[in-house]
Amino acid sequence: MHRYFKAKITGNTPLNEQFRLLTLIPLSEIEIPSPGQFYMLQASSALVPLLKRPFSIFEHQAGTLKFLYRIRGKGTSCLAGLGMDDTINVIGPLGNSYPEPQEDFIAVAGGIGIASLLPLLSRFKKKAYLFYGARNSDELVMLNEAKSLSKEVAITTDDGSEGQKGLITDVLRDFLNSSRITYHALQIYACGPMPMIKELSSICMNKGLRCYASFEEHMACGVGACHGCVIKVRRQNTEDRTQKWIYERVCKEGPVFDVREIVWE
Amino acid sequence: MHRYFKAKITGNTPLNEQFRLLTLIPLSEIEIPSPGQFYMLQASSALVPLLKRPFSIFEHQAGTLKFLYRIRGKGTSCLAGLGMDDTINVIGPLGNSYPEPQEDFIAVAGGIGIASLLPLLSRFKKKAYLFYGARNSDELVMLNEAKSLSKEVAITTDDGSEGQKGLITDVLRDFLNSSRITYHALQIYACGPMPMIKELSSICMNKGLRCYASFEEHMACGVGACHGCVIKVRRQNTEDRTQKWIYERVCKEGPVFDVREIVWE
Amino acid sequence: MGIKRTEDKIQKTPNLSVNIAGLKLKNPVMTASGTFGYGEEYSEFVDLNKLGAIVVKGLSLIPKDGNPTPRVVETPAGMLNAIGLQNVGIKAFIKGKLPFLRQFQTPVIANFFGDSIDEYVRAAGELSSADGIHALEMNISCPNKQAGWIVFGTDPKIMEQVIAAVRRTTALPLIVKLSPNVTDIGFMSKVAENSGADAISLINTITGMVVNIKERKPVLANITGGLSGPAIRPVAVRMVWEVYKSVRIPIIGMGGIMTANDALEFLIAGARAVAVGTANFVNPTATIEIIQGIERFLAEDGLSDINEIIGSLITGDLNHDMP
Amino acid sequence: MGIKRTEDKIQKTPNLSVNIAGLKLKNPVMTASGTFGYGEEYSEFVDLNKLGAIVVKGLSLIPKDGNPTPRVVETPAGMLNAIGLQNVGIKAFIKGKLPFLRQFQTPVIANFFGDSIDEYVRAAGELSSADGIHALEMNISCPNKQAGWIVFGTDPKIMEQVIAAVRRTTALPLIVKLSPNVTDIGFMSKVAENSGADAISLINTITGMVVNIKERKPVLANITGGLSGPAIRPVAVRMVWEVYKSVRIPIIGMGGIMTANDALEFLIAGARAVAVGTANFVNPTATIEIIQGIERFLAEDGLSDINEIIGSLITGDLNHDMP
Ligand SMILES: Cc1cc2nc3c(=O)[nH]c(=O)nc-3n(C[C@H](O)[C@H](O)[C@H](O)COP(=O)(O)OP(=O)(O)OC[C@H]3O[C@@H](n4cnc5c(N)ncnc54)[C@H](O)[C@@H]3O)c2cc1C
Ligand SMILES: Cc1cc2nc3c(=O)[nH]c(=O)nc-3n(C[C@H](O)[C@H](O)[C@H](O)COP(=O)(O)OP(=O)(O)OC[C@H]3O[C@@H](n4cnc5c(N)ncnc54)[C@H](O)[C@@H]3O)c2cc1C
Ligand SMILES: Cc1cc2nc3c(=O)[nH]c(=O)nc-3n(C[C@H](O)[C@H](O)[C@H](O)COP(=O)(O)O)c2cc1C
Ligand SMILES: Cc1cc2nc3c(=O)[nH]c(=O)nc-3n(C[C@H](O)[C@H](O)[C@H](O)COP(=O)(O)O)c2cc1C
Ligand code: FES
Ligand code: FES
Repeated sequence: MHRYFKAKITGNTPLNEQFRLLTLIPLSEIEIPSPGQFYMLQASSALVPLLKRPFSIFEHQAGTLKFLYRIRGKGTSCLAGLGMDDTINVIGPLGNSYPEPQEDFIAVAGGIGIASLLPLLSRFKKKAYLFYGARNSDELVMLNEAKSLSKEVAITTDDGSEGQKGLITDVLRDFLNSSRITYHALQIYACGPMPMIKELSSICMNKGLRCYASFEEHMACGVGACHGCVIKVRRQNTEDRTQKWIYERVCKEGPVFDVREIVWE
Repeated sequence: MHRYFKAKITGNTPLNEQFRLLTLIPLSEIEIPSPGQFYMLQASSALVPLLKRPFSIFEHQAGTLKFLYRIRGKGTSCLAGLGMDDTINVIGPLGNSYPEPQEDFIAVAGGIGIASLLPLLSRFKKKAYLFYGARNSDELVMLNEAKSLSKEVAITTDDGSEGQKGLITDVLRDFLNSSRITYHALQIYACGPMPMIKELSSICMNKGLRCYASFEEHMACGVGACHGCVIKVRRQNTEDRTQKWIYERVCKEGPVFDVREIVWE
Repeated sequence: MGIKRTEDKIQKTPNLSVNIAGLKLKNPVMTASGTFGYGEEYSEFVDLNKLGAIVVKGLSLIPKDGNPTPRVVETPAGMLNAIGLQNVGIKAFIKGKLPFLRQFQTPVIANFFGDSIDEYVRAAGELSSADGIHALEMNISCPNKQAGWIVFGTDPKIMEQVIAAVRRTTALPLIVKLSPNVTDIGFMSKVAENSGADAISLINTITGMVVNIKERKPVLANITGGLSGPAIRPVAVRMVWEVYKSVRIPIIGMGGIMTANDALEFLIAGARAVAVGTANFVNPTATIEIIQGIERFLAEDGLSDINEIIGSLITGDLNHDMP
Repeated sequence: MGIKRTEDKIQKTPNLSVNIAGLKLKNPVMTASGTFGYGEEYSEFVDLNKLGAIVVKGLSLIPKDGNPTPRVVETPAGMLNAIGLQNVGIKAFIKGKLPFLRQFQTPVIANFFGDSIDEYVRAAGELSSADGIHALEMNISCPNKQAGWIVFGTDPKIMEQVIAAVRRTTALPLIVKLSPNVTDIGFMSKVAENSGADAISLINTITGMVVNIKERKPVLANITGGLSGPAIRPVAVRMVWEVYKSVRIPIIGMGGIMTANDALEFLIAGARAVAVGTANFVNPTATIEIIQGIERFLAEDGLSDINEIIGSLITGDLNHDMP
């Protein structure tokens, strides 16, 4: 049972122009991942791109690992070029995971952020109020799966091509302001672009809600060794009990943090 | 009609463990190559390997270019990894070519050197006494083609697994020493490892024969710009008519040189 | 320097021309010395009239044979070369190569070197009197035979002497090409400026070595060679930025430029022009694609003039934190 | 040193152990500081008992927060880092990290730094009195706050002072880790040797920069960072060879080692041991594969002892030809 293993690609399916679903079959016994954890995937056997890239576990089932990814730069382009039966090296599962939700919960996904949240929806079926925002209807990937796993789903797109036009955080705010549900017991789980998380953080501050978000940083090692991937986190000083910030590693202490701990710049 | 063009791979067939036959369809109109010329082939679209690699034209026919290559290091391994419908950039045809043989001629191929000589055999059918040496029978690639295009064929292998056991230059020497043919009018065309060419050179010196050999050097540009690929060549000084050596470019003034001109170290 | 963005969609193509020490280039993309021969070698692949400038292979007073082979070897995302500055010599260049280049509207920059101050001065003199040479680029990454074979460009005093001497010899724009194999490139560029350079070009190659482990021998016959190509680009961009902070004269940046985006890194960091070297070997039409790519970038960003992005790097205050 | 080849097929496995300043390593492969955390992070991937030595992340007297992010960015066949030497501080290291490392039979080398001579000396003192540290590696690629933030390792005088001061403080083997950002690495290694270093390690990273062209900003928050990985290997091998010609103390070579063949280049060029850095990120079991690969190479070459290949590079006479 190793966290460094070879895996065979058995699927690398385009979902739209930029999103792909990668299916891997590990060639040795692996650890079982929890929702929120991630893997470092090798994108090429050449020296360019050199470093592995981090991707959240999207699905683990019957000995296969699935990842949902968006083509952004060199690494993901290379990954997209890999074909059936190619073999890549993988490290994982890495990092912490989303804490277990108490009863129902709110999930907020921005774009590819759905990749990280879907395993949570899947483990706690029909418990989530899902808020899912994307650029356009085409980029609302895995919508049917998400709907079938959630209690309720609210959708926004930047261009209004599906759901409401606008920001998903605005819809969430309205939802919380509506007296339809008592939300105080609901924890929020989020993954998406930084501005979305930041906005969420201020909403939660306002409403006194607890929110766990998955963060991203450039990573080199993924295992806590290089200190490349840090984030400013408020911590109690154990000696004099004062508050101070320290840099914690997204790959090790994260990627999931309680947003109240994050020091926003 | 350009010497820099894209080409689609339509075949990359293993002939044995290390030898492959690459078939390209140029995606634009190209110049027609002559026997002895070469092309710079891109091995990867990544930055590693960076430089193109030189390969002799093996066959040009009906709009396709064929190359016979041996897997040696990074570049050729990468090339071997390319598949159907991959597209690569190509520069060529480059360099000079074998001068036209007068009537019958002798061709001496060492291993993969057959790649460079076969187009000559093919253009001047049944005119060649071919001397073809290789490590073993497995590496005597394209033997049937070579036989059908030559007047006579002598074979050696290092391990005796086909033809005579030993060096092809020894067999050539015996052939020349035998009074069976008047060889003085025969020109020799050669491509193979350096020690073979050097030995040939001394045989030709002895017998007063003219020998044109194709040379190899590490190349960066292939077009005469970098001066990376030079070889020491004897040249007449045009001013004072003395002999001196100069470095000439294998990619531009070569790859084919009259071996009498070469300054051996 | 702020970034101006023109409000409306740009109708006309952006201005790409830049001025290097009085020399007007139609665009900021030139060839790097030693990688483009004497222009002729690539003229079937590239319309030489489209280039910002052509920098020819390094020239010396007396023709040079160069080093034994192997002279080149590939390294990860780069290559080492130890050509040994083989060249036909200035006389033969002027007689045999320059007439071809005079056919084009593109400025010709003659890169040259010597192994003594005297040789530099005489080389600069001969080149300056030739018709069709628009600027000189002095390669100072060569050992000085009069000073224990110390490389000119690594010793500030020797460097000052040789630049000042050449400066007195020529009225042509004088570009000094710096060696990256120094502790403080900003300081060296200042020395060059103070000694009379009209412009700085950098970086030349970084010295490196590859070992053939089976034979226990260096792969290159010359033992060491100069590293070029994408591998060195981050070092080159950093050095251009350091020089930009140190001098007022224009900078020509190079080192691992393969694409327009790479070239733009140098321009933003402070280079007024760039040179394309190793990339020519990989893609003979690289220079043209880079020019087109820069133009496209400007248009897409709504910029009307390349000069708006030169030195436009936004940095906060420098801190002295540990690297 | 000639290459001895044992005639008959080798029965027993070749000796891999080397001696660095009195420290016996079971094999010449160690980890490079800052790329292997405090050992623990990779202990599930690598049997730490199999390593030649463990070099831990750079330590300072006072814990350091490090730089803002982004701290890392990939470059062609390499990466830049500007971690800013974030570390828990020597006290916390000794209390919290060292006990774990003491479980293993592998020597622990503590890499440390300071921003003043005083801080270096006190750091060396604290580390020397701890149980389970077998050697010190001094990182001198840090700016000196008492001397205008000049990097210790780029100024021979300051370098001499800080090494000599640390030398007086510790009885442990003292490895000085050189900065490659200098004009003459051979000279700098000589200064380190004369100042009391027991061994030299090199190279540290080469300063570089990547620009985000859309935002006109450096990608790294720290503007510049240190280039590591295969891209720099030719430079590192060359520098190891230059140092090998300059000093008599042992050399630990590093810079872009990914495979056993890469490591062998360094050993042949004169390194008595090697360190593996960036490769750990790419392949967490790289160190072990390199050890196995070196052993296989020796066996296949019929060599019985790693020491036979150290410094075995065959070079003809050096000439002073132009590069
Ligand atoms: C814990 C974690 C989980 C992630 N999960 C997913 C996922 O499930 N699906 C998905 O599509 N993406 C995910 N990402 C983002 C993904 O890692 C980046 O998109 C990818 O690394 C970009 O690589 P590239 O070479 O294509 O882009 P590059 O050309 O390298 O850069 C494009 C942009 O990607 C970002 N980036 C570059 N390198 C890294 C790196 N090493 N780590 C993080 N970001 C980087 C930078 O913002 C950069 O500007 C995750 C990131 C983290 C940290
Ligand atoms: C004019 C010419 C025609 C050739 N024709 C053929 C052919 O038809 N079929 C064939 O199999 N091979 C041919 N070669 C040899 C072929 O180019 C090399 O085998 C190939 O470049 C090796 O690349 P690599 O990356 O696999 O090897 P590397 O890992 O780079 O090195 C392996 C060995 O290949 C040689 N080599 C490396 N780079 C070059 C280079 N740029 N130029 C020349 N040699 C190099 C060196 O001796 C090196 O030790 C020809 C070479 C030349 C110069
Ligand atoms: C094969 C080769 C030959 C070179 N010859 C010269 C030269 O004669 N004079 C010179 O100043 N620089 C010379 N250089 C250095 C280049 O001009 C350039 O500074 C360097 O290669 C970095 O740019 P690049 O990475 O784009 O190649 C040469 C470089 C190469 C690769
Ligand atoms: C992320 C990172 C952190 C590093 N931290 C240190 C350090 O704390 N102290 C030090 O002396 N060198 C440090 N280095 C330099 C390495 O130890 C090594 O010298 C360099 O990376 C070259 O080796 P490589 O190419 O194998 O990585 C660091 C390198 C990297 C990539
Ligand atoms: S990526 Fe290296 S510590 Fe997180
Ligand atoms: S390979 Fe560049 S001149 Fe021949």
